[in-house]
Amino acid sequence: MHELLYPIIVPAIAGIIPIFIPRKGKMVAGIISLAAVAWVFVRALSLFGLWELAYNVRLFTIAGIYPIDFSLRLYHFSAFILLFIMFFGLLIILYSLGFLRGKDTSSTYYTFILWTLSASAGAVLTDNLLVLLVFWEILTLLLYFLVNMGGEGHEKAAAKCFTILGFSDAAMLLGVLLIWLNYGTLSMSQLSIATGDTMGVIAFVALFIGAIAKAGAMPLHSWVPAIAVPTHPPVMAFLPAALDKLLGIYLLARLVLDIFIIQTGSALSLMMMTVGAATIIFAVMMALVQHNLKKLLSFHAVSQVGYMILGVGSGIPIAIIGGLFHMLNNAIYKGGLFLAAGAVEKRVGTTELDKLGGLAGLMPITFVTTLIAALSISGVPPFNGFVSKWLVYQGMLEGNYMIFLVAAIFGSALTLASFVKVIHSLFLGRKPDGLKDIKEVDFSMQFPMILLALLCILFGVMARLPLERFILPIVGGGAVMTANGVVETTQGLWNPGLATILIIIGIIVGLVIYALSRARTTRTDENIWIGGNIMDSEEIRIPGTHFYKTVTDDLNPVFTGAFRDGEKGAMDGYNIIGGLGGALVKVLRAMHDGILSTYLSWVVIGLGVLAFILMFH
Amino acid sequence: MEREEVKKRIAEKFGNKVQIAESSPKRVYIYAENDIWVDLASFLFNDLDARFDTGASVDDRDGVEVMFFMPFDREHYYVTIKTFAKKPNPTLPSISNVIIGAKWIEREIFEMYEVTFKGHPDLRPLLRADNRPEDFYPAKRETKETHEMPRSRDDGQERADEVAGKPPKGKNP
Amino acid sequence: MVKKIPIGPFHPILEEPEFFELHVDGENVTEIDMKIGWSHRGIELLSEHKTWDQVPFLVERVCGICSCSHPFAYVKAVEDLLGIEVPLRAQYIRLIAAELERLHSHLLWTGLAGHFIGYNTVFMWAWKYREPVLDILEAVTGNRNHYAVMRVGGVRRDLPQDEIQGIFPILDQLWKNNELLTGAIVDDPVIHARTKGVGVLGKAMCREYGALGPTARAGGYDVDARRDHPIDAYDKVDFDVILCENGDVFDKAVVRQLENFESIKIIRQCLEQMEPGEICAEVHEIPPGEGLGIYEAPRGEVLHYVRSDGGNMPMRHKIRAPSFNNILTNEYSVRGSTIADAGLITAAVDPCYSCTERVGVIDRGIDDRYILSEGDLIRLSQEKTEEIRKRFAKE
Amino acid sequence: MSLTLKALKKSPWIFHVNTGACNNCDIEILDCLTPRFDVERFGAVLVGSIRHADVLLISGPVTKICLPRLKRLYEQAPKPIKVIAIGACGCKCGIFRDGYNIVGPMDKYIPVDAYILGCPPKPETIISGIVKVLSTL
Amino acid sequence: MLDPIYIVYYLIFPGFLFTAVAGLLTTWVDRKVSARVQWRVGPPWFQPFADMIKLLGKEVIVPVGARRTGFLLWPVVGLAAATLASMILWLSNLWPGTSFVGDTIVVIYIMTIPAISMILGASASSNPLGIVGASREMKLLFAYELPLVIAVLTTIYKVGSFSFQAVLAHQAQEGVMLGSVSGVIAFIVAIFCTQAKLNLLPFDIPEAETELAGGSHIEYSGAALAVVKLNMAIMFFVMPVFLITVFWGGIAFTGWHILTSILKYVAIVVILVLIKNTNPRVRIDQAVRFFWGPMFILSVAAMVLAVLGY
Repeated sequence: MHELLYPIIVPAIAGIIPIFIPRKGKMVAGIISLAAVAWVFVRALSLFGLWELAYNVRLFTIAGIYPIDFSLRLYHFSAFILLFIMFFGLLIILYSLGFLRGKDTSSTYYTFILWTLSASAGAVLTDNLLVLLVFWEILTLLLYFLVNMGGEGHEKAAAKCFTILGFSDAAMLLGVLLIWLNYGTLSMSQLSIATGDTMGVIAFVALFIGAIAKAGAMPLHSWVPAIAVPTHPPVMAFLPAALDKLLGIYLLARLVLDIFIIQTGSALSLMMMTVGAATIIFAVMMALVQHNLKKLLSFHAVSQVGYMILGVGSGIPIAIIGGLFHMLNNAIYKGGLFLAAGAVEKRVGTTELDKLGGLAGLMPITFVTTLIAALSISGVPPFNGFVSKWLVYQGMLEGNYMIFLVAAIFGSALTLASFVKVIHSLFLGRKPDGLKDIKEVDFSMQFPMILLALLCILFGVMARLPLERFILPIVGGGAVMTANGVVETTQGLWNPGLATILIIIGIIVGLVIYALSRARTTRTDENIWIGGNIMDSEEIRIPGTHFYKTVTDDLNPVFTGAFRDGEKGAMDGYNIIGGLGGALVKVLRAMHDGILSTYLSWVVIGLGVLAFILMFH
Repeated sequence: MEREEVKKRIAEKFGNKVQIAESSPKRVYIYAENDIWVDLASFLFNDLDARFDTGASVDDRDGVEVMFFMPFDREHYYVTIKTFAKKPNPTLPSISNVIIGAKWIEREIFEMYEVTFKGHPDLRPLLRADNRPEDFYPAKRETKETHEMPRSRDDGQERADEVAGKPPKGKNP
Repeated sequence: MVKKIPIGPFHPILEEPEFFELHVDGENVTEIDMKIGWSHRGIELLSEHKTWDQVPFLVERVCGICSCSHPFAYVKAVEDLLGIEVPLRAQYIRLIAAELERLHSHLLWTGLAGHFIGYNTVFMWAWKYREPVLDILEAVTGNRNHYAVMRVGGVRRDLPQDEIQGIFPILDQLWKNNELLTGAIVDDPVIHARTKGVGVLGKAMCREYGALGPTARAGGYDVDARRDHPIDAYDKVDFDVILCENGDVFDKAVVRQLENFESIKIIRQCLEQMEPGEICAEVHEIPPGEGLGIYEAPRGEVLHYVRSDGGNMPMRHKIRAPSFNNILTNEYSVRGSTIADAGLITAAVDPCYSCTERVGVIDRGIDDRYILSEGDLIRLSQEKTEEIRKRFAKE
Repeated sequence: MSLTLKALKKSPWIFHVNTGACNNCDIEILDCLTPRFDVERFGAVLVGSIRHADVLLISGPVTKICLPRLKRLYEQAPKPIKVIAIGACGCKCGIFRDGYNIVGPMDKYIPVDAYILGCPPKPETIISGIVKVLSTL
Repeated sequence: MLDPIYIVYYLIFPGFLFTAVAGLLTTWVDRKVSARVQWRVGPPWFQPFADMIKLLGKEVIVPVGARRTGFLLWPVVGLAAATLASMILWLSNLWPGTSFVGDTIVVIYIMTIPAISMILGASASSNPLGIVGASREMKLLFAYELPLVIAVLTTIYKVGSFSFQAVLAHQAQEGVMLGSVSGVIAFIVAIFCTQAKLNLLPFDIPEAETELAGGSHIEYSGAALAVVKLNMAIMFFVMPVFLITVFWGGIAFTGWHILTSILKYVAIVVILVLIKNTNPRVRIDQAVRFFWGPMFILSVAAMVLAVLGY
């Protein structure tokens, strides 16, 4: 069997096993899945060393002239994405082992995770747009199943998610058809479409919709917040936070870099950047006022996509590098944040910010990892988010896109604000009376969080490493190494490593000050200082949800109105295209009878056929 | 409204349930029975347009005299309405539903003299320390005369010594 | 979700212990829960154990800022009971002390209000301008605070005729300073932003709550005991009652600032109209009866009600300070504001908690009722001298 | 004398507590800050939180309701702390000594380092009192 | 990757020691000028140092419910970051070669860390007043960040680079930013933002002595309070230098530049102190409205003028 088929087939086959394992044995299913994915991950590592690898099977030929190939192509970009898909898969399965213990979830959870990995690998490796579309659709379906395994309210969320992604897949289908009709080939490596004519633009926009819907940018973002609350946090960490970003932005980058020719400063480029900047600001504004941790994080998952689209869409090399690096960084810290949310949910049983507080002492590992991830996502140096954001800023400056630059920097400040709220409501602040016997989560859940936090630091302090290994080869180093390029980020005074060391020295200086003073021995006071009074602890516990009420309530009527509409979903593409969406839902509803085994049998049969064809062709 | 007219209208409305007296052209005293107490206050405040000022209470031996001051500013005189809540368990209807400003005054009188105001929205003691006993009404004559006031001071002896050296006592006429 | 923010009892915005529980939603105050009683010393009932002449010293200490208003209202209550008239010179001296106190109190409030909104420059300037007022008070009464000038029937201390001329230039300077300060407050856009439309207490609500003094007059509720129930020489001097319309914090500040000018006017008239003469009427015995004393203190109308049973101590002495009515209005005017404003609004009524919480009884443990004859007093004084002599002899 | 104590003499931060006084003492304390007296010359400032305080200026005869708060307040203050009783009521309950709601004077409950008498003490007296307390360090 | 000389830079000059001393002296200037405006004498010059040393000798109290480590560590993190910001600024000013392409952005980001650490410290203290202060600090932060960034970007736009070296070189060649209309407008905006960043009146809303009794640092005592105050002092020193660098040609210690540099610095500090002393505190919603309204429009106007070439 060809080397490139393993990442697709092994998870797919391994995924069949958990179906036959009863609920009680889901730990076994998990371990089997873990083993399978670990094996694939090692495979992907070895594949990463290879620069070019291709595999081609002619599936059939339409009308005798138009061949449809099942062609796979591994080159640097896809190898890098594949590697990280498997990496996240590994972490998520490991985390799920602990998370699902004691939960009434069937073993097929692992099936869906594995199949998702398989389909993602297929989507990344394929060189044919139609095959990509098929994998894309399978991913949508699997996401639907995964969401449906979640808690209360999952049906509606899953339907919304499926509708939006289904709509975008339809748009993609349109784009693929247009390309096929006009250019006669669907092989990505052979396409190079000028965007001067209407056809090209329409095709691009259609595919763009598919890419950003997957990545979750405005106005097609609303499925992410919708599924955030009912879905299991590891699934959120896996799909909307990590995998979908990798895939969506991968596709977008392929569109911009390979398939289409986008001029810097062209209308299309500006359109993409506007989408990016608007996504940054609006989503983070919504995040600011959320009351549920998972929902808040999901809005950030949307907001961060803005930076990637902004970077990639600008067509400026350094910004593209920034956008792609941000994609990777976002997957790391956003994954970490969702996993932390999962840890909190696992231990406390809720992610409502009002009901949480003071967990820092009870769950120290979760606290520290969340803090690192939060600082990273806010772009605070020396963590990884800063580097990628800064590259995007630099790109914007080069292109003189001041508006977008301001939007990006301001969005970053707002991100910081909303994470201050998160850190306060979850970990600092005052402990609610109910939270007493909270323990840190198991090591299997800690480990992924720790690893992701370490990556946040590593990719920030030694940003050169991931940039040179993963990102620069994609864009083609030459253009960037010059003048204002990346290489300079590690020169001059701002040396993230140096700065880190200096900050550590600064902290030591501070500690020395403490050591020289009476702070060596501190006294614990029974009471806080509130004018000499003692009050009921629960009454004076100010939750983080009170933080930004001024902004939403008092600022001015227009603003308040905008927030109210935002809560109701006025900025929601789902509602905007409500009529179309409603119709689509009806059609889809008609197709689905809601019985899991029906779906499963279809999928299994389909995969079996596929496997048969591939293996014995 | 002129003094004479006020007196006339009150006499018309309440008849022999009120007694009107004057100590000077600037001070009018109206003694009322308990059952027209709220009506009288409301009549003065709402119909005759008197200003609401404040209230006071005096503990006589048989009951607590509660009074409210309702001045007529333009005409430069004070109307004092008085009523008498008989002991034991002095009870009066509350006027704080008619005049919001009377809320705290009634609370204070309740705290000091144990006059229960029926219909008061929130009849809690106003100034009470958190460790003061519930049934302690400091200004009640009984409390003062029977010396049953709880002594929470922890310097009992020192204070007793101080008191021992106090000036000679006389009887209050 | 509503949470509570405690303000007080020992909080820098409150010079006196006071406790507000702000029920907040974000920064918005939905309700205020006021708990008073921190400086409740039981003065009303303490005064039932002081002789008629000692009581002014006690009621002076009801509140440090109103230390002329309470004795004034008290002596007026006793004089109302007695039905006597006070010598003219004493009336003017009383007015001078009272109006100087109003001046110093309003300046003090302006300074504190500046301090509350973080405008320390206003605080410092207002208090700098307040010092000359205290100097005059010291010249007139002998004390910076707690003037001890009132007594039943007149005043304790005459104002030396030769000092009067020295007071006029200080008053002129005060007038100028006050103009400057008023201008600074009325024209500052940031002060406007902070205080206009904040804590509005309209005319109707003023009437419902029985609000008094500048708090009421800022809302257009026209009460001023100096004009409505003139005592002593208030009907002999010419002054205006300052009225505003909106009842917000800004208007409360403006009313106070403008009243300062009226006070200066009154003091000047008093000084000019004053003629040498007696300063105290003879008072021998207080007959049974009841008396009502009303005086317009800086914060509003002070009401003292005394009842005598013919003894040498009041049988009942009811003190109602204006803050008692005004503080209650907070529960209306604070609602719906923000935390930042809540402090300012509660301060804007110029609350005086010491005034509010004076009620109470005496507890002397054994027998708390006694009266002192003149002979007793002499004997007491002699005993005390003996005691001191003995102590010195030991040393 | 250690350096920090020397510094303490140069920078006494004042926290002011009223335990039921008639607030004249409080006004005179505030008066100390104002242009005529200006205690900031000596490094003294009025602070808002007890945690920042070096000198507690306590006035008032201690009402019952204030007593537990006063004790707690003293515990909450960072040591070394100097406590100064201000005014006649602060020192000996003054005219309110016989009030039923008065449990003072405060030196029965917390250690007091200095008494500044007067009703109210003049600002000059208060300043001189603070300075004298600091000179005992 | 780590040149030991940087440790010396960081610890002595122009890092911690120098910045701390200069910052404390700046707070003295602040207090003295404020006192003079208020007709007072004001404290002697060594006052801030006496305060610091005294605080070191005081007890440190950790209230129950606060996390000891976090509570005490946050001010230190802020201190480290503030020092780093100062060092980057000064090194770029004195030895322009040490600049790197992105240091404006880096410094803007690093200068937010002290505020963030203050917020998290207040949050860790679990004091409701402190938490209200923290939330105000955060609201203020993202309120002023928008106009500040735009104001700084007018300079960056003209220069075409984020690097201080380029900013300084550009100003040396073509005149300081304050010489142009857009520069002046941006500078005014930046002054107001600085006022907010330093928690000076009218924007001392997070501390609000009379509302929140010290607000965000209400629970800090002793050495921890000293670090907090030092932090604020250092920021008081850093922000004017940042403004001078970005808008006013930077600081140089050669020849008569020594004098002009010091004069520039003192001028900005005095402007800040005068604004502080002639304004009352505003409400937080007013502050946010002020920065997102007039200041935003002004800064955008400055940007537009800069694009048009004024």
